[in-house]
Amino acid sequence: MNAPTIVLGVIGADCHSVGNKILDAFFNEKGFRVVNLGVMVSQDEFIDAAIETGAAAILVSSLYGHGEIDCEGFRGRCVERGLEQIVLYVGGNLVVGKTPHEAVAEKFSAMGFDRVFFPNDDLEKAARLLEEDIRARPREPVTERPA
Amino acid sequence: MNAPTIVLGVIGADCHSVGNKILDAFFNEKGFRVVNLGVMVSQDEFIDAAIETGAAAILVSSLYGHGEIDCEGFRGRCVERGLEQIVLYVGGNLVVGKTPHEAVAEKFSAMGFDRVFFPNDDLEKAARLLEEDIRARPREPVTERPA
Amino acid sequence: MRDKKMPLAQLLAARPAVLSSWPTGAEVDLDEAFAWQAKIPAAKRFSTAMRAARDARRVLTQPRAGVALIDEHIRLLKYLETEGEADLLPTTIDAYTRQNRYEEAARGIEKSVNAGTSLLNGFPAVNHGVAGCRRVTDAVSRPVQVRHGTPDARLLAEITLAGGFTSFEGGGISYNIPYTKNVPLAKSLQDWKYVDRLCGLYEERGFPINREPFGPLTGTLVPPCIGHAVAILEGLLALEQGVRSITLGYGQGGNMAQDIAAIATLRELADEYFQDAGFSGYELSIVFHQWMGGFPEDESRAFSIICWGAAVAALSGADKVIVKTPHEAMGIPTKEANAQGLRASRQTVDMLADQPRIETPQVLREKEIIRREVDCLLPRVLALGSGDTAAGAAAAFEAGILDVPFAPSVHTRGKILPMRDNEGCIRIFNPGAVPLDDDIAALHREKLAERARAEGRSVSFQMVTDDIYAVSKGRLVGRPR
Amino acid sequence: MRDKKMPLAQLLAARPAVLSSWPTGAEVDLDEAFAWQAKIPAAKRFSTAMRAARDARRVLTQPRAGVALIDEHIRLLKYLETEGEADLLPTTIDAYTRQNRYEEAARGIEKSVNAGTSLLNGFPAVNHGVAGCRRVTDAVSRPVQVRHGTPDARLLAEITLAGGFTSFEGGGISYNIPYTKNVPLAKSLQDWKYVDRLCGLYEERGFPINREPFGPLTGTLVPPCIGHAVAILEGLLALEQGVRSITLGYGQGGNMAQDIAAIATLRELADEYFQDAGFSGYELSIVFHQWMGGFPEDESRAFSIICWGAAVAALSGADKVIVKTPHEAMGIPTKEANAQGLRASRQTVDMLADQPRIETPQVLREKEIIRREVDCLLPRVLALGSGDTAAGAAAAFEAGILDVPFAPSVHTRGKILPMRDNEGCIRIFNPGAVPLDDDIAALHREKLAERARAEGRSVSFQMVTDDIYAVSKGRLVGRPR
Ligand code: B12
Ligand code: B12
Repeated sequence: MNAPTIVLGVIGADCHSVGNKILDAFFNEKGFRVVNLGVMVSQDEFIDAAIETGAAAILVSSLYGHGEIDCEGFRGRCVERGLEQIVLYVGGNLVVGKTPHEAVAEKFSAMGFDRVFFPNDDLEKAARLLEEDIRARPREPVTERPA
Repeated sequence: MNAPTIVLGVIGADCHSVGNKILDAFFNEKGFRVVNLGVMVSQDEFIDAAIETGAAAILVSSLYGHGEIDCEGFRGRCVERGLEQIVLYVGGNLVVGKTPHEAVAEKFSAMGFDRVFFPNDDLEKAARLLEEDIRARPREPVTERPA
Repeated sequence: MRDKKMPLAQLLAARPAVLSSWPTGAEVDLDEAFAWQAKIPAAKRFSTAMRAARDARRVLTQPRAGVALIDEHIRLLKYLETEGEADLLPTTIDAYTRQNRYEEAARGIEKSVNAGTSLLNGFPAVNHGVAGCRRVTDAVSRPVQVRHGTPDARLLAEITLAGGFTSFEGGGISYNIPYTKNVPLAKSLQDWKYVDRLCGLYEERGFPINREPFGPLTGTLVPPCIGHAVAILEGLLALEQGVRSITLGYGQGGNMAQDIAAIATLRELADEYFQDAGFSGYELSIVFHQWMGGFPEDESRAFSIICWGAAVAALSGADKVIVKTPHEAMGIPTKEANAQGLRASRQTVDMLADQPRIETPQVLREKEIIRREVDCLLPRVLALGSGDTAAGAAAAFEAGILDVPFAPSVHTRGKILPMRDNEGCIRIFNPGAVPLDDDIAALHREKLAERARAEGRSVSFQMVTDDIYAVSKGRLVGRPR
Repeated sequence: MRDKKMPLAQLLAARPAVLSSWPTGAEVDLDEAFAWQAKIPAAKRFSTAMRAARDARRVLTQPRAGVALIDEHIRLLKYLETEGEADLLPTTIDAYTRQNRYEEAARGIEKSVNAGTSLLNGFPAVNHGVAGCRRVTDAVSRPVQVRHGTPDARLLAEITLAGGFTSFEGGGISYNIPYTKNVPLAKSLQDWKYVDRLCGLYEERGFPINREPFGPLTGTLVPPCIGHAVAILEGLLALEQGVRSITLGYGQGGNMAQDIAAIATLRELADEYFQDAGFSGYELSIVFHQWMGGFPEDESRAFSIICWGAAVAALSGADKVIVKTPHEAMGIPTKEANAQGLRASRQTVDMLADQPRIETPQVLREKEIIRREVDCLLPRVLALGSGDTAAGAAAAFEAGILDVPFAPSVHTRGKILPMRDNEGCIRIFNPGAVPLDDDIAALHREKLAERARAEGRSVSFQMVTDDIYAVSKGRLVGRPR
């Protein structure tokens, strides 16, 4: 597969930049074209960048605990703006407080994220899944529809 | 009250001598006449010493976890040998494994011990209770009865 | 010494705009606030506690903690006071408030009420207002500090100081570079001048407010000289505005000798630079932050990191230790987990209280290195400002003379590349534009080459990644598998 | 060097009586046992693991653990291997077996079956017999050691070595004085000569059995010189009987410098005395026991003590650390609590693996003191025996030249009175008849006077009591309230 574009960023008012820099380097090395928006990215900034670059996936990070609030309605907003097919991943310390992974995964899956990752998940595996998920999705061109 | 005699020792195959030495020094200082049998004392050795010295109380320690087995039938044996009125205390790490204090206290009370102590219990308080309990018990002379 | 204090009139002129930026600002009345502060007993004043710790050579323990709702927050702090035996209490502010996004904070409060649990990662002090803050500071019996990460903390300071807090963390650099993306340094430095001046005003009136620049920065492989330079600059900026009680901080690096040397030099160098700048009569104390990088999920392993941090805090003679919790890798800790971290830390610092200080050849060497480095940086920074410390700091970051690794801000170059040497000391592989003397830069490279040889690989970015993950994977140095 | 090895014929002549002292003894057939040992892979042999650790400068972790029933015990060990990541496994023997009270052990097994939980404080290996032991050693994938406290361990050794264990803890002094009341030293030393000779026989046949004298003794304020003297004597006794893999132990005292010095001198002095006695070709390793005295009930505080112990083990360069658990003050740990202690310790020793060794002036001073002291004691002990090490040891205890504080045995004088100095080092207030040189004795007294002055009280027995309680109350030195 030739270099799919992915958009990377840390959502909301979240300043945790270390993991983001590592993800950037990692996915680059894995052959993705990485558009890294850094920290403190709003939903619309993610979507703008995805549309602009024709990205196949958006990888949202949230570390600081407000993930639940910040990610609300993300999938709907993608659909609204014409990104029906985009692969939507989220990862990090997604909720406030130590919570069983299953509960968190369920919550964010229900919110429309295709996959949910935790800090210690194997990135190699994430990259493999990402390739698969991108390959699996229907290949229509991404076009912006009136919101 | 003038120096009641108490018998002190660590029951069974238990070698923990540090607490025993401290109890010896402590109860001596509190004005008791302490007969310290040291470690690895059998039920009958406790009782022999109590009879011999006309002790008002027996203070049994068990640290190593076999307290439950070693103390079985102690009260009955005292009664058999004529020590109906003797004050019977037990303290230490009385059972195998971390167990709620209440459960342990209940078990040893049921076995006929007048009071049950734990490693962190206040010794000052124990000494006060001991004085009270000794004062409260009927003052017949202790005599050996045929077993 | 040129008096760099902001004229009172200027502060007063700036206040209305600040106070009107959110409705609760209207609750602040300075004279009433002073009257309130006057009623705070000495035992609850932060500066008094820090001085006493210093005099008694004790290490005080302090957690991080904050939840969305007032009653819940009070319960939390009281629990940490009784069950955690914390000497000092915090009120950690949520991340929306830190970005002045009070509307989102309000939504977080509402959602938390509905959810029956805190959905915010801290206490939204501005939204709760002066009265809300006073309920908190009143309810506890230890000194309480505002801990946050706010580039523009003017309103937060107004409300919390009036609300009875007696210490305020942060600074124009340390609460910008690691915490923001786009805020210009000149802006945050200006806003923090306001905060420092406000604290200085309380001090003038007889109500000392302890100020604590945030030492650990990104908490990730920060070389001591970078943290020290920023801490001392922010100390100077606070002193210039009339603050007298200053606590400078350092985040544990991991190598014991380097950490001990860092605490010692931070104290010594701060005194030297402060005195060179003409200051005296201030009260300086030092805070050691337990490991600020990534933690392992396993709580037993987390305890290990917590306790080793507490041990080095004690061995280095810090005055205060900021305590992590066994939940660190997972999320905001429960009050129970927080108290666990506190008690483990207390046992360690108390058990080590009688150990003599450690002065090994390694410690002496690291002290010398840190001194040399700071002396490469700070005089240049100060010179750049020609008398204006803040301007010097901003220009230094602009020029890359100061640079913080792994930071989110676009206002640091992010060219400096640190990694661990073979003994776990944090070294600088690539200083970027940070002007280290040649011999020092060479020493760093040599130390890293030594590690590379030991590992049979060449010095590479992979080493940095390995080092970032190392502690959470149970090591200090990120060795190849 | 005079060959002090017990003639094989003598051992063989003594065996029938030993083996017939409990029915399971009949299961032991030496040739069959050698054949069984021959099948043990190198990765499961204790001596190999200890040598590898020493070569790689790693600190291995090992728990204590034992329960009444075989299947439960196997589950426990497997759990500690996987969830605890223990490098080495134990099988801790119950206290009835230690006193050769196999009938009571049998009752304990029965009661445990009925109760559905272990009512014994260890694994009754003799009752379970050779086959039972083999099920255990077979089921796990790490080396397993017998850990106990048995003055007459002849039958236990016969059964467990035939049962596939590759290391055996204890010695004629260290498993007598702290563990018994009335057993004469001459008796336990004679019985341990049998054990050592049996281990030596396995060694001769090519199946090294690691031997580990029990270093900590009563675990309570034991001055390093006392522990070292006993450890080295027992090392000599084992070497004399043909043992080659020796691990000498030391229980953490609490002052870092003294602990580091103790580990260093134990290694150095053992080598010197062993070589003086004409031995070579042995493999010496050192084990550090995390704090062996009273623990606090609070598990967070227990973690602190565990981690500080692990840290000092790493900083001192020990080869193995014996790990405590957060349940220590409360009772035999669950497997979960045991694994917690192991993981916390592993994180610490691994995180500190790259720290350089610490050689402060205090460490050097303590090393010198310990060396001087051991040299006051051991030559006298050896001289007393005129060539018979065991006789020397027994005579030394008889004469009070060796004396263990707080011990239960009537065969130590118990006149030596240790307490902590102002920095927490264990000193000797009253040496009893222990022949310390005058200048050394004076140094101890001076150090204690220094503490007394600091505390504004005179040196007294109250200090000892305070010191015994101190760690469980959150301090090292038992200061007055
Ligand atoms: C370092 C750190 C900081 C530094 C950050 C510096 C910086 N600018 O980066 C500082 C000190 C500034 C900081 C500040 C704060 N922090 Co912080 N911080 C940490 C800490 C210790 C390590 C984070 C880190 O760098 N890890 C190393 C990197 C490599 O790992 P990572 O970030 O997890 O990222 C990896 C994975 O998560 C994964 N991943 C992430 N996203 C995605 C997405 C996809 C699709 C995939 C596949 C994978 C993936 O891959 C990444 C690379 O391996 C963590 C706790 C921990 N993890 O131990 C807390 C933590 C994240 N912080 C936390 C909090 C709350 C804050 C603060 C709000 C302060 C506070 N209340 O305590 C502020 C944030 C303010 C703000 N505006 O954001 C909480 C979050 C709580 C929660 N979720 O319930 C944590 C968990 C600590 C805690 N237990 O309380 N923090
Ligand atoms: C030191 C120690 C040892 C030393 C003892 C040296 C010696 N000869 O004294 C050594 C290393 C030899 C040892 C050996 C063993 N020990 Co040990 N030992 C300890 C330890 C760490 C401290 C005990 C101590 O000295 N405390 C200080 C003194 C001052 O306190 P104390 O003993 O509790 O006594 C006080 C109170 O209990 C109270 N008290 C006691 N009795 C009474 C009675 C009355 C009436 C009153 C009012 C008060 C009272 O007052 C005393 C003075 O303050 C404890 C754990 C702990 N507490 O932290 C384990 C512990 C007691 N040992 C334990 C065990 C199991 C053993 C062994 C069987 C080995 C093993 N399987 O691990 C062997 C025992 C063999 C035998 N035959 O007895 C277990 C007991 C487990 C249980 N009950 O479930 C403990 C709790 C550790 C554990 N968690 O596993 N041990």
